[in-house]
Amino acid sequence: QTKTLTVYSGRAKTFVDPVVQQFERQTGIKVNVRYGTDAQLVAALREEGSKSPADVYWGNSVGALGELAEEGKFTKLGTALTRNVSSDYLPDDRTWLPTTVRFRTLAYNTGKIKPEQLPDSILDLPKMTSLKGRIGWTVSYPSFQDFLAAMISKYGEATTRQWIEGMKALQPKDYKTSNVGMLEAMRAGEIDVALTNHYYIQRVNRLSYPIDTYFFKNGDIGNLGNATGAAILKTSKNTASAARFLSALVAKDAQTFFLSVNFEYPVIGNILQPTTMLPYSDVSKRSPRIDPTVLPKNIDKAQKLLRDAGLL
Amino acid sequence: MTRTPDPHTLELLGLGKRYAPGLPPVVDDLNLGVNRGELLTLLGPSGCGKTTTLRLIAGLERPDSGDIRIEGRSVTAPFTPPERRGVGLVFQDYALFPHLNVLGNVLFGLRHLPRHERLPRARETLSLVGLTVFETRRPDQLSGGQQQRVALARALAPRPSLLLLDEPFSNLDAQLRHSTRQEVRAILRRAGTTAILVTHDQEEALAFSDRVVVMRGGRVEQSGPPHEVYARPRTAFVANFLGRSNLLGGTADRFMARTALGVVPLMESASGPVLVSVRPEHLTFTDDPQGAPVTIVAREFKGHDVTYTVRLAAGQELLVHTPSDTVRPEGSAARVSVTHPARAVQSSG
Amino acid sequence: MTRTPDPHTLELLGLGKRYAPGLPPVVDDLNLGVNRGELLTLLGPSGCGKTTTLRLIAGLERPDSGDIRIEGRSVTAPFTPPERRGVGLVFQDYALFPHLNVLGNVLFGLRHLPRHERLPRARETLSLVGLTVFETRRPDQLSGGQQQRVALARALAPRPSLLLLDEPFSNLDAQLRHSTRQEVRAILRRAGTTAILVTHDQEEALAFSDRVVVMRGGRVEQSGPPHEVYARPRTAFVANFLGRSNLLGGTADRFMARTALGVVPLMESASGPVLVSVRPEHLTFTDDPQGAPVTIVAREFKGHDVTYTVRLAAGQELLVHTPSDTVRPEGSAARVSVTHPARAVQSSG
Amino acid sequence: MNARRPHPLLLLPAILAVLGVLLPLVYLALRALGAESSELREIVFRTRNLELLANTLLLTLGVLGGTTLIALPLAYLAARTTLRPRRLLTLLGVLPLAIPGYVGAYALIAASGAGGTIDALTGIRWPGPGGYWGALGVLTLFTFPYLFLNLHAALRTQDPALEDAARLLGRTPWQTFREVTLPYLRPAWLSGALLIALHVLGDFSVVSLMRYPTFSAAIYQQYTAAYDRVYSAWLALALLLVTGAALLLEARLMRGVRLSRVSPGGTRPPRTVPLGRAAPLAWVFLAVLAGAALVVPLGTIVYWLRLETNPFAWSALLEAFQGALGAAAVAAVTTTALAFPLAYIGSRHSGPLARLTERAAYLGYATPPLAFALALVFFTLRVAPPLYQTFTLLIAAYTLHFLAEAVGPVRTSLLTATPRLEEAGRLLGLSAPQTLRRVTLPLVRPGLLVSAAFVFLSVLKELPLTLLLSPIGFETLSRNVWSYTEEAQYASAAPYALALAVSGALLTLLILRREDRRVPRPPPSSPPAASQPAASPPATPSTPKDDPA
Ligand SMILES: Nc1ncnc2c1ncn2[C@@H]1O[C@H](COP(=O)(O)OP(=O)(O)OP(=O)(O)O)[C@@H](O)[C@H]1O
Ligand SMILES: Nc1ncnc2c1ncn2[C@@H]1O[C@H](COP(=O)(O)OP(=O)(O)OP(=O)(O)O)[C@@H](O)[C@H]1O
Ligand SMILES: [Mg+2]
Ligand SMILES: [Mg+2]
Repeated sequence: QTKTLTVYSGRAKTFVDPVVQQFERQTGIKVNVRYGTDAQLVAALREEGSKSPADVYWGNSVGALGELAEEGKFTKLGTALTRNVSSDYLPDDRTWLPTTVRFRTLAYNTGKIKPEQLPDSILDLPKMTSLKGRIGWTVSYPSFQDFLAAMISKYGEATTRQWIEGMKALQPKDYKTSNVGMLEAMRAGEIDVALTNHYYIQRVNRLSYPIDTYFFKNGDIGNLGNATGAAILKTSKNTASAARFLSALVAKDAQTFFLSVNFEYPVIGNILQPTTMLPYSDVSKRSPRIDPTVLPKNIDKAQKLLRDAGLL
Repeated sequence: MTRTPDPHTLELLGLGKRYAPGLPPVVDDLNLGVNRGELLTLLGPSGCGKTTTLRLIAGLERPDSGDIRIEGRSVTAPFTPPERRGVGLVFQDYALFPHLNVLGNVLFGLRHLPRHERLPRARETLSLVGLTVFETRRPDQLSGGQQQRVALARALAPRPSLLLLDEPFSNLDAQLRHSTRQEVRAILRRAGTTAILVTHDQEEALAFSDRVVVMRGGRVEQSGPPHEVYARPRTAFVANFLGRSNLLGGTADRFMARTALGVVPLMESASGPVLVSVRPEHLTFTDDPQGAPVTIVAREFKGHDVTYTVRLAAGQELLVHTPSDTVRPEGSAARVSVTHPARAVQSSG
Repeated sequence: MTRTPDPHTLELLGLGKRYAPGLPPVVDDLNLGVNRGELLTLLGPSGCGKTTTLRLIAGLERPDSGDIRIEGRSVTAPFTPPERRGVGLVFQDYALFPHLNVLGNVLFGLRHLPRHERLPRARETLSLVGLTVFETRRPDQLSGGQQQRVALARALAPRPSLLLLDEPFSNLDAQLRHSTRQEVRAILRRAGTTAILVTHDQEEALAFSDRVVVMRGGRVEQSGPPHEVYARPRTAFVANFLGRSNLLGGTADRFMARTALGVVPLMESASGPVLVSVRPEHLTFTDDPQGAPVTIVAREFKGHDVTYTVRLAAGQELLVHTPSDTVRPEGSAARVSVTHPARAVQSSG
Repeated sequence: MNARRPHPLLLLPAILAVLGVLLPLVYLALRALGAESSELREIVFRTRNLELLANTLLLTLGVLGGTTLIALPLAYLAARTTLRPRRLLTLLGVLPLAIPGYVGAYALIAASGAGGTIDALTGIRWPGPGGYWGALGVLTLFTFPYLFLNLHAALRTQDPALEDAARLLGRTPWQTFREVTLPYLRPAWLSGALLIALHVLGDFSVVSLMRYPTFSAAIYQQYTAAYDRVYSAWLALALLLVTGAALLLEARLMRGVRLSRVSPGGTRPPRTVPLGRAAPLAWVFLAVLAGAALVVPLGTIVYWLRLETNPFAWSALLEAFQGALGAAAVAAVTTTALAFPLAYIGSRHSGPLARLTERAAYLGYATPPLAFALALVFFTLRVAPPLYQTFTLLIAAYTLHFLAEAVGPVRTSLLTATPRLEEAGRLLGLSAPQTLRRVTLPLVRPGLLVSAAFVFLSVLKELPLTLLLSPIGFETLSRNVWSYTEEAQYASAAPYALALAVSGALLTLLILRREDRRVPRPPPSSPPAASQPAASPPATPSTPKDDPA
């Protein structure tokens, strides 16, 4: 029985390290973490194949988790682990465990835009010709593509294509993968609204940028909720420790921590929230229900649409 | 052969230069005037400051003190940059452009010519130094002597009004050296170019120039027409440097001096202790028992004559220059006598 | 002065080398044997392949054909790298290490000596070339002649058994050149070193060596003891190259030849059309109306003698070498006569 | 001496390096051949890629122009003028390389516009950089040191006699510069320019932040989004093709370059010229450059520190600092050591094989680092699993990947050092390896220093290789900088970014100290015996030999 655990983390060190340290203190199990982006780690896991030293994969996006799950790299999780976790984002096959939830949203410059001026649905965003040239988005960012994939599964490819074309006519500025860069641009006055994840706005608010969050109407695809998650790899020789680690991630301490440093919503109940954020119960209603397992399949289609539109 | 003393084309006035504050001066209160069209040779031992002097004239170094005048105008204050002094220089180390071929090197200095004259001029100069066929070679594909000739051609081609030549023939064989020297001399004469030649070859110095200047330790030791400096060296240094004189200490009494060689006739009257300079060619082997007894130490065959090194009984070694007719083996005894009156010289400058 | 023919220390057998496939060969079927302790001089016009030959011997170039044997063993097949040939070389362009000072350069080759012998040896060699005070200077802080002396000292210090000297004195003044040459020669003799000297100075060649080899176009033209090659050149090329001979076409009849200069006595009997080589020092000005009438074209003062260029009525120019007693102005008329029997030579090799 | 075959001492490492560099190509080919879908054709062979390529080329040319305009005057000022203090100039010429491009881009973005640092501090709203000019500007500012160091080293070793000769043949200083100095700088420029070109060709972070679409950014985004190794393998191969073209072009331009001195005697150190009336102009240039490349980004980073008052984890910083410095230092040494044989073979031996050997290094550099890392993962786990995720593997990866950065400067110094000197070494009884050590290496030392500096700074900034191949728990500065800035945690990123800059500064000072040793020493006022020559280490036993211990 080895006393060390190897975690591949697509999540940044700030969110991971304190949790890991506490886990080590509590259990005496040494945790080695390899940091990277989801894409890098997915590629590495594929190249490593059966020789991978990794026990746990902790991903930053449903897309990455879905890819790996589909390849059968994860073990099925026991109910002891999944019991307390909100079922909204738990995949049916229970191959991975959601750890936090974030929502798509619209950021706007409070100095330039009143929330009343903004549309109820993201589907109506293309109609806002007054925003021409003032919209920012991140076409290459995984969460954005997850959102398009969700739109495809809910409204079909034609509607999605139409939406993309409509948006394109408004000449949005593409910040590629950098949400931070996009919000900086909003601060500098380059753009006035931006499609982003909710926590980025919370973060730059700490720098007192004049930026606020706008949620579309309840159930709108523009408010899509999206999980991060962790899984135990089949190559793991230490599944017991891995399971302990996963359960620590959804324990109250860790969940509170995620919320406080990253403004991400917890996947378990009874966690206090900062006043700047809507309560989870509230936001979770805003997001439509989409089965996380269908997303990965639609991502390819989303990318094809983007390519067809000349955006990728 | 010196020109009438019209205003000097080039004047060096009290020139001084040291390479670094701690070091002794390399050029030290140097005074020199050069006339228009004059061919002047700078002679002096290795390291005496010849190259430095040329570099000062060319504007590649700035003097620490003194002034340089070209055509009567000072070029040191305000400092005239090299390209506006109208001076050409054959570098002692060639300084060929490695990125240009032979023709390119020679053409480099011809931009002031109308375009259609450049190539003919470059070719003509190259043929003068016998390098026409190497036109397209790069400098690193040439032999040492060929490189030196390119350097010469490059400096010659623009026909500067003042040409400085720093040992420009040192890597040429005797024949080529002779013919090139004569051709260069003819060109310079024809164009009325003023030139300063640095050479270590005293024959060359004497044959090339209107005037020789002997330098020593950064100063002018003696200057004058070749035959005069040769025949009447002012100091022992000059006597010895130019044509390797035999210097003997002695006591003079009017036209005679008593030396280790016996009594030597003098060219000019002197008295008291003197240093007597006897040219090797003014000594000869003799059968006369009056001759000073010597031992043959070494024999250097030089083609049309032989230089013997002989040792006097007193230990001093002398050079004797004779036609190469008889062979005297090393170690044998002989007698030598003086054939020409000798000169009494200053012991040092 | 040649040694007894013991096995050659160095042998070049049918050596051939070209720098690039398209170019003509630079060394072409060169054959040469050098005896142990022999001092040999390589003479030849600029670009004839002297440097290349030395580089082949040193192992810096590989021959295209032929063989090189050192102490009887081939060093070309298998190729012996330079450092294992026991050969020293004074580069024509010095190749001093810029990152080392003067002492460091000389010490560089002394690693085979016990540590405590190195510094004394380096200092001793430096003092031989008169550079002791410059020990700590870097090469770029020296004059041209000083750099050359460092190069010489560096090659000399390790006492290689075969020393190649590529124009090692070309930038030294006459005096220093003479003394350095003699000291180097003495050292080589004392150590029994075999040496090959390349020089453009024929006086030096004749004075330094046991044997001279005249090269032309990558081949040996003539080889032999200095006085013999000088006195009995086999070809017009050698006659002319060594001591600038006057070559006159003529018709021989036993010991006489009829030439533009009149009837010239010959050293050896010949008949029919010949090329006659008359040394400049074997011509003299004469008042004898039998002398050939000439016009003085140019006068080169050389210290102890003068070389006149004179033109015969037929147009041919001749050199006349006389003591510098009388001055004949350029343009004046005179008569010359032959004082020594001349040699009939092959018109070309 | 044109020995036909390189010495085994050089040949073996060279072959090793070439093989190592070719591994990723094999890997990419393996992956690319694993493709089957028609979608692939759609991605790889679409017209948009041509547009992207055109964009990339346009940007590359622009950056080459921009960096030249900055680096050449700066190198000239530092190497050839009396402008002082010279250390400051060199610092300005090297330090920007210590700032990762994306950090520089972030900092410039954060500094400009309403509410930016400049606005907050001075009330001036400087327009934010973006698009072609933004990408060009940022890439120029943070890559020009590649040219600067190359040119600087070359300018300091040029034989002043050549410029003297040109002046005497009637050229003004400016004409002399154009006709003699510039041709001399060609190999130095080419080696710097090639690095910059490859850098721009492969950059995705700066262009993404500047929202300028380029080919490599597209590859990267494709990858990030699709998790598909096959697409990216194809696209990486396409990128390599472009790089190959750049390499061919450079090889053509290098052909027939002759720099080494053909004259007898030693080269003097180049002369320095007084600036005179141009001095104020030079100072303005320096001030603007320093402002854009150092003051604004570093100032912004310092300003970030202010944002949060969290007690900072100094121990973590120290650990990262040590990890980064250690790896960078080791990699700098190994890479330079391996680059030397390649450069030596490339410049001293003729023939296509020699040239290919040297060029191969650039392929390693041109391979996208992620692909490079994955290739090593792939091969190590198959061939030598125990090596996986060890320090050794990491250093090997750095070495192979950054080989190209080290080859150029060494090659340039080799071109300027005449082979005659090596021949002299051999004739003085040194074997080929000894000659290398005692003659060639000292001669090319300026080039070696520059090479080591490049690799050192690049390793400090490197991400993908470090992330995938480092031993677990290995901390570096760059990873922290990157992950914190990505998450907009500027205050946490700032100390790490500053630590990068400090490392750069330390390194620069180190280079300067070494370089200053080349400056002519004052004349020997001390007795000769006091200053021992380098060649004879004085036999001064520090401890008695008969020590009974
Ligand atoms: N690298 C090279 N490439 C092509 N030709 C060369 C090269 N080096 C020398 N040569 C040619 O080879 C010939 C012989 O050169 P070498 O240097 O041996 O002459 P040398 O007899 O030493 O002449 P010098 O007295 O001028 O030094 C010359 O014509 C020269 O141009
Ligand atoms: N850069 C330098 N730094 C210090 N000293 C130097 C420098 N250059 C030359 N010297 C010294 O200055 C003196 C004169 O040098 P210069 O080159 O003028 O001599 P030269 O008369 O041309 O000698 P040569 O006949 O050997 O070429 C020499 O003693 C030399 O060592
Ligand atoms: Mg000189
Ligand atoms: Mg030669």
